[in-house]
Amino acid sequence: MSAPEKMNLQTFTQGLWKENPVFVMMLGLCPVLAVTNTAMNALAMGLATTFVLICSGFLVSLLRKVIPKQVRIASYIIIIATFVTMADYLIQAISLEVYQALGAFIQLIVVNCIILGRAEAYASKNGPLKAVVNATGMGLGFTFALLCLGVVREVLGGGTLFGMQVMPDRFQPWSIFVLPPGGFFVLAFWLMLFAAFEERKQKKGVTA
Amino acid sequence: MSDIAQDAMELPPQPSPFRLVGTLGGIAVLSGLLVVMTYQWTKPAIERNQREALERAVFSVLPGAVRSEPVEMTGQTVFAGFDEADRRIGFALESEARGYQDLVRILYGFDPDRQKIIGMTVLQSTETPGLGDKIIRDPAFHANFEALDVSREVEVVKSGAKTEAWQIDGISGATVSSQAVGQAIRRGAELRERVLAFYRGDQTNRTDQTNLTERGGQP
Amino acid sequence: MSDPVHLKTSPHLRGAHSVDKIMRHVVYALMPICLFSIVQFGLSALVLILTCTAVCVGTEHFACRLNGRPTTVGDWSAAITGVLLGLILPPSFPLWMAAVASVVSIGIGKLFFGGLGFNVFNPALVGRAFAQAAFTVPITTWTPAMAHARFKEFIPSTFTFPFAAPPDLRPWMERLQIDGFTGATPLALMKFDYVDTESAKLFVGTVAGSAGETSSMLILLCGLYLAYRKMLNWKIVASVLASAAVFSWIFWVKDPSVYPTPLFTLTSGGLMIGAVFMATDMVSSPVTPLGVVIYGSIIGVVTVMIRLFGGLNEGVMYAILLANAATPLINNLTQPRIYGAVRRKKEVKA
Amino acid sequence: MHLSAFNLSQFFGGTFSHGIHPAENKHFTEAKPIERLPFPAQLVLPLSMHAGKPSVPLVRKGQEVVRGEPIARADGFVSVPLHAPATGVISDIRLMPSARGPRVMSLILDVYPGDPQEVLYGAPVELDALSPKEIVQAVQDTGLVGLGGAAFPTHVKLTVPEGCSIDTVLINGCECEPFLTTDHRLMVEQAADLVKGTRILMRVLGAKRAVIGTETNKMDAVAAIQNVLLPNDTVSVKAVPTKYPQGAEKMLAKALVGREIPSGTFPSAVGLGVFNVATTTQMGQLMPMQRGVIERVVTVTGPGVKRPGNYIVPIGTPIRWLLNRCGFDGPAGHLIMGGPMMGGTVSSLDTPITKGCGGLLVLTEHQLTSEEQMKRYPCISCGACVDACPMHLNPCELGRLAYKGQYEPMAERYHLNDCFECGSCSYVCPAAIPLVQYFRIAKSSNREKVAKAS
Amino acid sequence: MNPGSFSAIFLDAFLINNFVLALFLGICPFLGVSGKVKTAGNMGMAVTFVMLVSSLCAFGLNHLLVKFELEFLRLICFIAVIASAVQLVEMAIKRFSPTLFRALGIFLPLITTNCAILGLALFQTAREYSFVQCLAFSLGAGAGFSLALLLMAGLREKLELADLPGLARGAALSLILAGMLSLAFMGFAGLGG
Repeated sequence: MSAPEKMNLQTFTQGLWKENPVFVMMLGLCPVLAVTNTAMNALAMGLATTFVLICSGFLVSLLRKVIPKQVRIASYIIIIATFVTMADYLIQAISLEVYQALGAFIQLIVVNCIILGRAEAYASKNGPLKAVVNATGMGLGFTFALLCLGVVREVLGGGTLFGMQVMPDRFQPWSIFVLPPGGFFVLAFWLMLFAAFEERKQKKGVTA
Repeated sequence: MSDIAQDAMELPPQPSPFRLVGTLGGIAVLSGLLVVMTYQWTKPAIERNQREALERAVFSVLPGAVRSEPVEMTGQTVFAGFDEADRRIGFALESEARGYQDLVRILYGFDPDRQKIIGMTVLQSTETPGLGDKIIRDPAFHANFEALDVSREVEVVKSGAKTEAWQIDGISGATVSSQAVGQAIRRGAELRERVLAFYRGDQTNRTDQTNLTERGGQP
Repeated sequence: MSDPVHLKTSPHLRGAHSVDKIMRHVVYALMPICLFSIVQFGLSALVLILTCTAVCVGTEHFACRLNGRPTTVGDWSAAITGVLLGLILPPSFPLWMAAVASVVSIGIGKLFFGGLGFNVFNPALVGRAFAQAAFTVPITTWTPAMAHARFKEFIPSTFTFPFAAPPDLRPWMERLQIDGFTGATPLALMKFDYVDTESAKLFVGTVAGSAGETSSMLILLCGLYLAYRKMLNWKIVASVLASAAVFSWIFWVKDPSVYPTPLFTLTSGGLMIGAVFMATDMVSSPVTPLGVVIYGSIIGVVTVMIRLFGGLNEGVMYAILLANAATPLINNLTQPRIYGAVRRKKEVKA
Repeated sequence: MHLSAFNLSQFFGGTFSHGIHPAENKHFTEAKPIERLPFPAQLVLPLSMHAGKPSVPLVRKGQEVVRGEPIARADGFVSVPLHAPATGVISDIRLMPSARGPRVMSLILDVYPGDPQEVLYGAPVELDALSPKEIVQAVQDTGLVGLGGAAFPTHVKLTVPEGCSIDTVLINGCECEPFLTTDHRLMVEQAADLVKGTRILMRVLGAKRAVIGTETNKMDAVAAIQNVLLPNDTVSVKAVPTKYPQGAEKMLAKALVGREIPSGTFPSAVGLGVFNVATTTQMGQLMPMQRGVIERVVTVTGPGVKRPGNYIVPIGTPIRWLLNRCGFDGPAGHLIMGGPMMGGTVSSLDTPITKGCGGLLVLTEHQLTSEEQMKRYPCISCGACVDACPMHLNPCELGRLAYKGQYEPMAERYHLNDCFECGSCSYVCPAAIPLVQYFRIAKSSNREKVAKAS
Repeated sequence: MNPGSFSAIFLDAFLINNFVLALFLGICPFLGVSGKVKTAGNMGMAVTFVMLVSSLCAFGLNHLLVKFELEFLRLICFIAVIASAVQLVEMAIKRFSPTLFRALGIFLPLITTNCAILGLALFQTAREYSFVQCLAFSLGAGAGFSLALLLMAGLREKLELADLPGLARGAALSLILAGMLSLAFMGFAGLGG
């Protein structure tokens, strides 16, 4: 990840799987738990975060030589807050319903450690193009994680997916999955699955 | 002590304070610019969305309404709804009460002529899915609000026990949520009084009403 | 004469109790309550209790096998969890949901934390709390006690197809000529309609409610047996009941028309079975002498608080879970003063 | 917060709080008078059968010794001399197995068969004429150590630390360990010597009164002692409710005079001197004659022996010989030196009876603990150990920490070092967790760490 | 109870809609700093204190923004206010109580990016709370956060001595525990209603 590295496919895929911000790095868990009670909310939240990631990554990378080291964190926060505010207005303009469902969590993207972390660790050391590609990967990885939770929670908790009925009529929804405890349980379940998967892969790698 | 040492280590390439402030200021200006631009650009769409959402809600509690306009009561805005013939159907009033989990905010249609509630919709609630959230769309529960007498205190009774016009049939198993709706309606009594007073004043003074209609054409 | 073969360190004597013996006796003590619940709610209660027990024991057994460890079913603790879970579910609860609750009890409530001895929450209550959050409607659907056909037919919802919603019980109840019964446990009647139920009825237990929670007299007797055998910490039971009684008495004195009598508080709902069999779960309760009193008081007070001022009409389950969560803190804060502890005051004087 | 401020336990039951009630099993021997056994052919005399420095031999290999003759001298203050328990010849000085395992340097004494075995050493002395300091020296010369089991040199206990003054002497006749009846029989049969010894102790320590404490299951001992007391005597006898571990000096102090010995200090810190009944009786017998400790009373008991009883045997008698005399010929059972709660198993039947050994207990295989009871379970936090621990520790938490090898927090936060390993917690534990063993390991591990650090 | 009253708002933020267990705010420190009861207690204190300060600052700031019709700058300003409030608090503590600083010091910078603090400011603005209501809200949220953190730390400390299966290590264990606490807190629903 050091500066002189060339851009390659890894720049993009890194955030999707190997350094997935949620499952591997355990960052930005507040929205992961709070707005994943439906797949729609999860998607919207993921996209909004991706938007902020890309834009702030781009701008930070552009300004990386201008900003003195002493004030970099403050500058980054201002930049991020700017784009979050923009995302906030954009979502409001696109769909009020989604906006109301996500509530204050859109504005809380500001304090999502993923974004500041990316700005500090990647965008401030790489060119704009690389920063954007990497941010896109990270954002999609985040969105993927959100969807993982959102889909499970919505299907089991309400029998629907993106608002459409997917379970048989007589299906008994398990409402715990749309309630707060369900969020914790589903995330724990995904983490365990992820850990088990990684462990198996490592074992295979050792034996092979 | 160690702080000083740390500071000393970070110090060497010290840029001038002007540059620091300058950069921050520049970024702030840039950010302000971006935000203001977005704000201006999205403003009409947001306002349209909000108006549409509000109208949808108002129309849903005032059956037959096609147009609404805000009426300023002291401290609170209510919405008057009009049908195709531009006759006033009633007023949409907002109220809230504590539910099972959080506040339950409702909007209900009030017909001052008959002193009845003619429709109700839940604006915001986080009631238990499958149980308390029946107040949002359970048709049997909503049937209570097609003609609910509010000339006297509204009462929530057990499911199926409604005998009087001022009673609300509760949802079995979701007593608290049903009670919250009833409570919200009871709370609105004072506002309804004011609407009534306004309405009576209105009846006697026709011109005032036309005035109001014209004013409320396009907010 | 050969040399001694055992090289052991002291002590060489052991007391009479062992873990499995304690657990077995708790199961014995639960048997009369099971019997009464079957008498009261009929076949459905029987299959409910059997299902929960079988699934709990089975889950424990297979999970141990999967991990390649010897099975721990022999310590009887899974059986207790199963029987208790069956007793605190409504008799009409669909069996598939009961099975889910049982798997959650043992799986998440116990084995996840390392099995017996490490479960920080009472497993049966974890299962029930999960069910309460997942299947809100079925778990608050109550059927009348002593329905006349209870030994001839099952409650229609008992054999609901797995993962399907249970059928509406109203037609069935109408056929049995019981009207408007849903939600009418004595607690619900009290909370929402301010209708009191005769204490005698509550004491004997011929009222609606969870399968095994209705008869406070029977539960108390079974608890007395366990306390007599020293297999149950009576201080916990006493402090739960005393704090609940005192706390509800305060409000009852203030306004007897709205708040229930202390006796009603003690005998209604799940307080008795909670205090005697759930709060006293050794693993998830404190060990220090002062700690158990604090723990019991938390349960009593929170239960009454939820019953009187909360959105629910019953709060024992949540109260016990919360107290379980606080147990490590309570233990930390109430370490016994050791014999001969050097007091700071003395040092200052000296 | 805590009720101990006004000591409720003094009102109810009149003893310390917590503790356990194991089956007493004293019926095997409690009614059997003390019986003298003949001499074995060979005695084994370890040079370190007391706490402190081993004594230094005064004899050579092949040297003849007479019963009662000093054969080893004390090496320093915390050490005691050793006296020949029988007339015979020192056949060897070599390493011999000890009860605890490690081999220790021992004198081997071949007893002359047919010798009258009279004690010729020692001369009557007027104790009242001696100063306390001289008495302390005299006590050391007798080789007297704590005969209750600790084997701590008695004269060291008689030297009161600077700044303390002792007002009360407690004589420990509780014998709370199941099975053992040595002290019980001594109190019944040798009450006069006991009281005599008590008065010597009071004089040395300058104490104004003495209390002989025993338990309510030994009321005949109370009667016997009261018989030899004067009216309005400064020595009194008191029976407290039977409970284990009443005989621990800290518990006894609480039970008899309601004083709590602060953590990390000795009874002298609260003006007490605590001595065992057997020690005191021996003192009463030996001091006026200036003789040394050469024999002691041992309870040989348990379902594994045919003729259980209380026997006077010379120090150094091999266990094998003693057990043979008492009719133990079955398969190797479970042999415990001392009581079942705190005594240790014996590594070899060739080890001898030492000064601190008050009992030999033979349990049969099935008597031990049945298979079902031995099954280990994880700790279920039942709190039985917390209710049992006489020191009011939290063995439950200690056990959990020990299980994970976190020994340091055990000492820092949970007072591990106040545990005196009475075994009450292990006794009551339904999960059969070897708590005391854990604690011993933890303590020694901590000690090693401290030693390494310094 | 009147939903706008001091006690109702306090109870709501404290138990019913607990910031951590129901609203998922401040999950990162909740999972990160709940290993030991002692640190959890200190962290709880620090968060409560910063919440109180920044909530009141945000209240005042919001008034100014509304007055000058600059609402679109709200987010940026809140962030700045919280960051400087944390800085000020840090300096003040360092100056006046070095012991307290040693206990809280390392947590204070962490708090700046704690969404519970910003969430508090945003929620109180959205709900249009008055000064007193803000006070109740921040105290309740802080107390709720501390309670959840302490319970969690106690449980985790206890489970450190357990034989956990391989699956239940690390974050998954904390999340399951949090889920259980969240389940238990559901019992408080509707309290005071």
